[in-house]
Amino acid sequence: MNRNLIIGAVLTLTFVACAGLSFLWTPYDIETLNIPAKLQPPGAAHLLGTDHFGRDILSMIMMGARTSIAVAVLAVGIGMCIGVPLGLLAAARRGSLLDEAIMRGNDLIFAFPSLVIAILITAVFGASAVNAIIAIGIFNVPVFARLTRGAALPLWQRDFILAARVCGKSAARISLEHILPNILNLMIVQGTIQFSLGILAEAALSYIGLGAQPPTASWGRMLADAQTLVSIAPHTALVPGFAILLMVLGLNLLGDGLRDRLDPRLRVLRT
Amino acid sequence: QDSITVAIQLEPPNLDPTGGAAQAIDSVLYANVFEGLTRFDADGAIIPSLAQDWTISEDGTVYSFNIAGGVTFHDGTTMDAEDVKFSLDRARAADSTNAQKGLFAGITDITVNTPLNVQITLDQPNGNFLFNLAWGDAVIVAPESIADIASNPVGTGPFRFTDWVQGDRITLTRYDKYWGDTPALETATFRFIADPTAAFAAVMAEDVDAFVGFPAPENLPQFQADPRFQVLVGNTEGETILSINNKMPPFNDMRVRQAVALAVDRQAIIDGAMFGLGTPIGTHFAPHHPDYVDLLPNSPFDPARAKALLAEAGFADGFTTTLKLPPPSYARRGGEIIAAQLRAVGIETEITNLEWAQWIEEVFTNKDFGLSIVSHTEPMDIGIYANPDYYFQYDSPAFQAVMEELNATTDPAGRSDLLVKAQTIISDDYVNGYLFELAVATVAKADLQGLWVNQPTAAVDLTGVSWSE
Amino acid sequence: MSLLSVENLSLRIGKTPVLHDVDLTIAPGQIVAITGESGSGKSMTALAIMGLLPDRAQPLGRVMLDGIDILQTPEPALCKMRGNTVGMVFQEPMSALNPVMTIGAQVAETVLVHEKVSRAAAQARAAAMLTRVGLKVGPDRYPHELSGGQRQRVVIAMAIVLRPKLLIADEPTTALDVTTQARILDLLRDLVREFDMGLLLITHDLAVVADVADRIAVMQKGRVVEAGETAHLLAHMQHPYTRALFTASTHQVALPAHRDQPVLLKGENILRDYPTARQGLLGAPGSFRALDDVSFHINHGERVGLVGESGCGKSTLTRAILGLDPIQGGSITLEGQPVFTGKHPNRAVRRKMQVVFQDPYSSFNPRHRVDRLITEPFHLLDTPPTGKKRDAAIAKALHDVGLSPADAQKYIHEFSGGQRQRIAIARALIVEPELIVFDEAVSALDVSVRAQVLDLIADLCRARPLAYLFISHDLSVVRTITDRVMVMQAGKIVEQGATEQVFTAPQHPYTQSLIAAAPTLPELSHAIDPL
Amino acid sequence: MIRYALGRLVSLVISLFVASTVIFGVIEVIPGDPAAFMLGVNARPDTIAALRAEMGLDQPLVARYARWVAGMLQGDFGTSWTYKTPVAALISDRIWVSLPLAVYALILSTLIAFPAGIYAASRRGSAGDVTIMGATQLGVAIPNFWFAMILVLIFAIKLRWFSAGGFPGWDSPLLALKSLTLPAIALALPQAAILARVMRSSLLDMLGEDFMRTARAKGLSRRQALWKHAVRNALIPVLTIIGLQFAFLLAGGIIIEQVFFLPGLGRLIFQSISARDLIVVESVVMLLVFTVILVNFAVDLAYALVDPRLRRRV
Ligand SMILES: Nc1ncnc2c1ncn2[C@@H]1O[C@H](COP(=O)(O)OP(=O)(O)OP(=O)(O)O)[C@@H](O)[C@H]1O
Ligand SMILES: Nc1ncnc2c1ncn2[C@@H]1O[C@H](COP(=O)(O)OP(=O)(O)OP(=O)(O)O)[C@@H](O)[C@H]1O
Ligand SMILES: [Mg+2]
Ligand SMILES: [Mg+2]
Repeated sequence: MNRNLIIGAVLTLTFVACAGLSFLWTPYDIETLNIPAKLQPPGAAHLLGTDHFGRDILSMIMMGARTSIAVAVLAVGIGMCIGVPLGLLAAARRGSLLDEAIMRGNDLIFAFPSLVIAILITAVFGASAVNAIIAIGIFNVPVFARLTRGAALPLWQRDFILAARVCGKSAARISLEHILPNILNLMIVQGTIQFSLGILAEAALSYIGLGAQPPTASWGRMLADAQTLVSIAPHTALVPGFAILLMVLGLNLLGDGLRDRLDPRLRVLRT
Repeated sequence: QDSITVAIQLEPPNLDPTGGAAQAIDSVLYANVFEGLTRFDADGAIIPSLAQDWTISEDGTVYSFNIAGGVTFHDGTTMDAEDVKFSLDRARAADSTNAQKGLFAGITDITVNTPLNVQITLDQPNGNFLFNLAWGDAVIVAPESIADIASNPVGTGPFRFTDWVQGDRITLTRYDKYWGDTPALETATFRFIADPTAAFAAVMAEDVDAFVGFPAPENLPQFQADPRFQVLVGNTEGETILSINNKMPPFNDMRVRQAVALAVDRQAIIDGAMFGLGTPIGTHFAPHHPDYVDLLPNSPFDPARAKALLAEAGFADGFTTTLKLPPPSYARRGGEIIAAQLRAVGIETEITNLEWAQWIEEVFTNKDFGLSIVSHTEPMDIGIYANPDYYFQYDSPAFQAVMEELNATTDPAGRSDLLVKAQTIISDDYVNGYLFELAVATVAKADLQGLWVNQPTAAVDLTGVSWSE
Repeated sequence: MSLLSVENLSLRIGKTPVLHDVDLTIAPGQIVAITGESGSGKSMTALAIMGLLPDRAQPLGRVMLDGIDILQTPEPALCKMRGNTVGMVFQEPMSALNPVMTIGAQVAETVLVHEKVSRAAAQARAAAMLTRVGLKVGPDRYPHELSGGQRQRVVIAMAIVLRPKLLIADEPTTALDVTTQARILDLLRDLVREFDMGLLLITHDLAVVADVADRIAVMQKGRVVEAGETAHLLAHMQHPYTRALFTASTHQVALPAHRDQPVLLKGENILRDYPTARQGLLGAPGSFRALDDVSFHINHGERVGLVGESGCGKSTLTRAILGLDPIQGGSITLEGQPVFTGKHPNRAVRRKMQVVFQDPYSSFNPRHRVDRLITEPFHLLDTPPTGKKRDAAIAKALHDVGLSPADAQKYIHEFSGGQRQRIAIARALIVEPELIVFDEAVSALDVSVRAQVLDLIADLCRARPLAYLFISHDLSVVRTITDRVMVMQAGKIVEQGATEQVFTAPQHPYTQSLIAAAPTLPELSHAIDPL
Repeated sequence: MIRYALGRLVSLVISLFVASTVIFGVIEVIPGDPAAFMLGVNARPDTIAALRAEMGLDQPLVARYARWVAGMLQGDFGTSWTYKTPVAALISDRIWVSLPLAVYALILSTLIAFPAGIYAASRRGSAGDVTIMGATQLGVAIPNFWFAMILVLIFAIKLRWFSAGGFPGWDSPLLALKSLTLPAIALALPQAAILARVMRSSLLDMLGEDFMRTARAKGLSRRQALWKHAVRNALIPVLTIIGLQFAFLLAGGIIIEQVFFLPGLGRLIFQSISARDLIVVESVVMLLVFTVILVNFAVDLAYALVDPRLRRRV
């Protein structure tokens, strides 16, 4: 069995479980503040200590996991839902003007520094989790479009696609029936990686105040709130930092593990 | 040692104090590079500056200023009454872009009598006129250098502008031909560090000698405990209020506004958002002002009463409103705390964090808000409550009458009475939630002396600053 | 004394045994061929001799090369030996060269690794050797600027520039077409003679073996089952596997006789242009004419072959016939109806044609079950059968190609190459087409499997009137499976006629060279008589 | 080669044009009146109108776009509304922070990543490989702004080896470099981790190629074959990543510039957005996009240098 896969799955599932659990229960209510109890170091009452408003950091982390996961999942979802069909279309019409337009459009998005666009988007529509999702999602579109096109092109040269064409199937139908299932693994692996990047991006946006707004908990904002407290209450910065690190690490390991398992090329080597 | 590096939070967008609202312009230039006829001293009193003395006519409408002799601008030209006339005329002109044009609204005529005497006529008596002239927006500039004032300011102050590395610092150098007392410092560098972490690090690493308006109160205890530093905590003119849209239902019901006021625990906000820095206020007036009345008992922290009042007003189940917050941390952190406190009495708030530009558009101009938190930093600005179009939309004829009377009164005792009356009216009407008077913290090297403790206006006056030894 | 002697070589990779007690000797100037089915261990034997076995390989036995035991020699010493004492040529000329280095530099590198000479001297020797192997282009070319045959010459030059005592060539001509293959084999033979090298030639093509080898070793499942002098071994085959191999290689099928019938498919003056890179910045894209005025016909029930070198346009013609790509001129009609109506392929016509491709591995979507795979052509029918009828159709198609109905629920990876090709044929048959196009349909199969598939095709012809176009570069296959043959060169059909007639008396010079280049097995009829 | 370059150039120009429209369109709809912001809460409407006229905001959108593009074509980016200085001068000041920082970080990350990636690939499966890959996993996962915070805490506040932030200017290059060191490290390490992984995997891909076997058959040792044949071929995907990273470093410095308080382009964008100095925002974003497109162009040309197969393509 694959070590990466296990560690990655365990880390990821832990955070997902935390996020799930937070719907039912958190150690403390993070919506009520307890200012006299602020900045307590980790201890028996508060496993991971309290923040500058006296909120329980463990509870904040659990709620923050929810935000991070939701933002990242939706952003990757947007990227996939738009990017994959675009990529399939470009591959089906390879060499055509449409293909060229799609690919140049992708290049154009890639040419915009992502953070700058995120800042502009939030400047136009205001800072909120939804806009963070859109901003991150936009940058996932070309990733998936390119990947899809890149993976679909060689498939279009394969004989079984020719066979399907001989059977009179339309390009759209072939894309759905033959191309899509065969690139799904790749999408899953890339999805995991984009997911981890989404978590990082959400944290970065929230850190500069452009992500989820209070009272929604967010790891990035916890870090932003903690930045002046590092020297007096280091746990306030260390805990959310490690949460991000571990979640992203988990997802990356999971992605690597999945790639090893799902990528047929590697599987052939193994057996 | 005769040089100093002072950090402040914000960089001036340009260096024209007469052409924009940014306080950072004054922070760097006020009293250091530019001077007006009058000025604020460290305690907020109005003292003579370029005008050495003045007389006021019986009816209070004609001011005659005697200007100091031998004053030159940094470009070597002399400063005389013509320059005063030019400066004030320019500020009140129709196409002027002076952000505080209102200060000069009452002026009907400016006459140069002699090169060292200028006479200003007002349409009606104005008890605040000398105070108005002390503002940074009323400093004296020269027609010769006005064209590039934004990037190369030329004034009459003890320091002249030498260099601006945009994004990082501005350097000032002592002006040798200064007409007044020579300052102790030869050069002064202003650095701009808005980020609290960077501010902390810069002071700790002794990259700067002083930080005026240190952005992170939570770090002050560390500096206090460190013998290398001194921490000065002073007061400002910033009344921090939970502003309420008085015209928007349900806030047009005074019981609801009162409930909001009672639901808020000021001390929790001061502790939680400002780490203890700040003085609670019960009305829109600076506590250090001699005419301040303590109206805190008017709005004690009493969530039970707040709930009762809400129920009385027909909101037993509470309601939802918006809370729009500008960038400063008093607003952002305070907003989270207030949201939690209001939630406790049943008022749900949707927090929106805005940039200043958006805040000005949405909240200030379009009045599209329920609640907001902002610090009103202009000195003596209770007059804003007399303007029914002001963003919180308080329209009280009684208050407006008081203000009108105040403007016409020059007798100190009479003014004092009227100010007390004004404070009481807005407190009784629960126009806004009055939170605290913003404090300013200055962290400096232990052997630095002469820095202002208080901030009667946004200024880092370096004229009296020196190193001990 | 022999140059190379492999004694009792056994090999496991991980836990899988790959070689068992392989014995082999080569003397200087001798050409020894190893032959056998795919996966029988030919390449592993070669790699063992080079000391380049995969990481997890555990060899046992002795491999004595020029007096040293490879298996006991430390890596640095092996590095000194490789390229110097022993050189190797690999199958794939397309990928065996580093794409970012000039060919001269790559050949010179062999010299530089082993001898302390100046770069210029090495380059000079490389250039000389490139000339010697018959390369007419300069040494400053990059691999992508050469044809397959040219690249293979570069690889050979690289292997022999230091005049090694032994040259190992693993399938050196499999990827090349017949005329090129003949030239490369000639070159190898000349080099062996000239340098007095030993040559270990690995190939699955028995005709090649019979043509060039002095000795033959036949491998099966990691064992050498029979070895001996070529002439002797061909004359007196002992091992049943060797016999089976040779029988299959010369397999002849019995086609039912063809009677004259009306025209089924007719192509007239077909032009097909591929767009090529733009000329100049904004210039019009160029074009490459892959089919140049091609006219042909296929009658009902007629079996037609199409032969020609790689790149001559065979697949392009297939695609045009099947209506996969539009043509730029001429017409293709099936029973009088055009394959293309306007810009779209004509479904009514498509229904009557099916295709079987070369590569049994890539012809199927690995994610679908066999039933779904072979019923894909139902898409062409207006009312495709469903339920029981569909099951019956699947069962019949599978039965027709010699598989069982139970196979319908399996995935494609559960089948061998030969079985896959049967499934491909089943897929083609399920809509009962008038015409099937076989594009190199047996080229990727082992000889024995190939024989079975050819038999299957002959059986199908007996069962129903079936017309097909059989495309192959293997002349011996085309000769036995078709009634009429067309020869294609550079996009033109240069000769066509009854198969036997074209093969025995080719008219066109190109056809003549093609037939001359094809290696043939000697008459073995006496040897393959049952014992 | 020249034809190839020209072909890419045309698409570059088209991209730039489209980008400029997109940028202008997005930035013009940002809410918040610049004039009202500049004049603050006590301003009167007529003052605001006067300022709007002064800034040219009263003109129609298309006219302003045309003027902006025409100005840029002549190298004139306009005058900043708040700073009241030419935007070009503003940018050129800032670029001398951002560009050196990006280059510094890129050099650092390449210097770390190449040896690490090559070492790991050549010792695949060894303890060294496992360690390096573990470290890169961490490096990829670490948020760089958090890493920056920790660097400041340790090296500026606790150890006082470096200044905590700010930029002294290039008058003293040594001091300038020193003040860019922590930010460059914070930027470079996560990038190095990515680069090392790409380097390793693309090398491993190369190791499986037929020509590597050919090289070994010539008598090259494993290491020689790796260096002489695999590295250069593996460079193609690595170059792509480097190109992407440079763009990221140039603009992605935003957060790092924030943490270290560097007066770079990123902070300029931030400041001018909050000050609604739209003309500066537009020009800086355009410049960044231009740089990215230019870098991609350079990368494409670099491909052709590395890979002769691309040289003849149009
Ligand atoms: N790297 C490897 N790891 C494990 N098994 C391998 C490896 N390479 C080859 N084999 C196995 O070793 C056996 C012999 O393979 P080899 O490549 O020598 O066959 P071959 O006779 O050359 O076949 P072909 O004609 O297809 O090239 C096969 O069963 C193959 O599956
Ligand atoms: N998509 C394409 N674009 C441009 N040229 C092409 C394209 N496909 C094929 N060609 C060219 O057309 C010619 C004929 O190709 P085709 O694939 O029909 O050859 P073939 O006879 O089937 O060869 P092989 O035996 O190698 O399969 C070749 O020179 C090839 O390079
Ligand atoms: Mg082999
Ligand atoms: Mg072909």
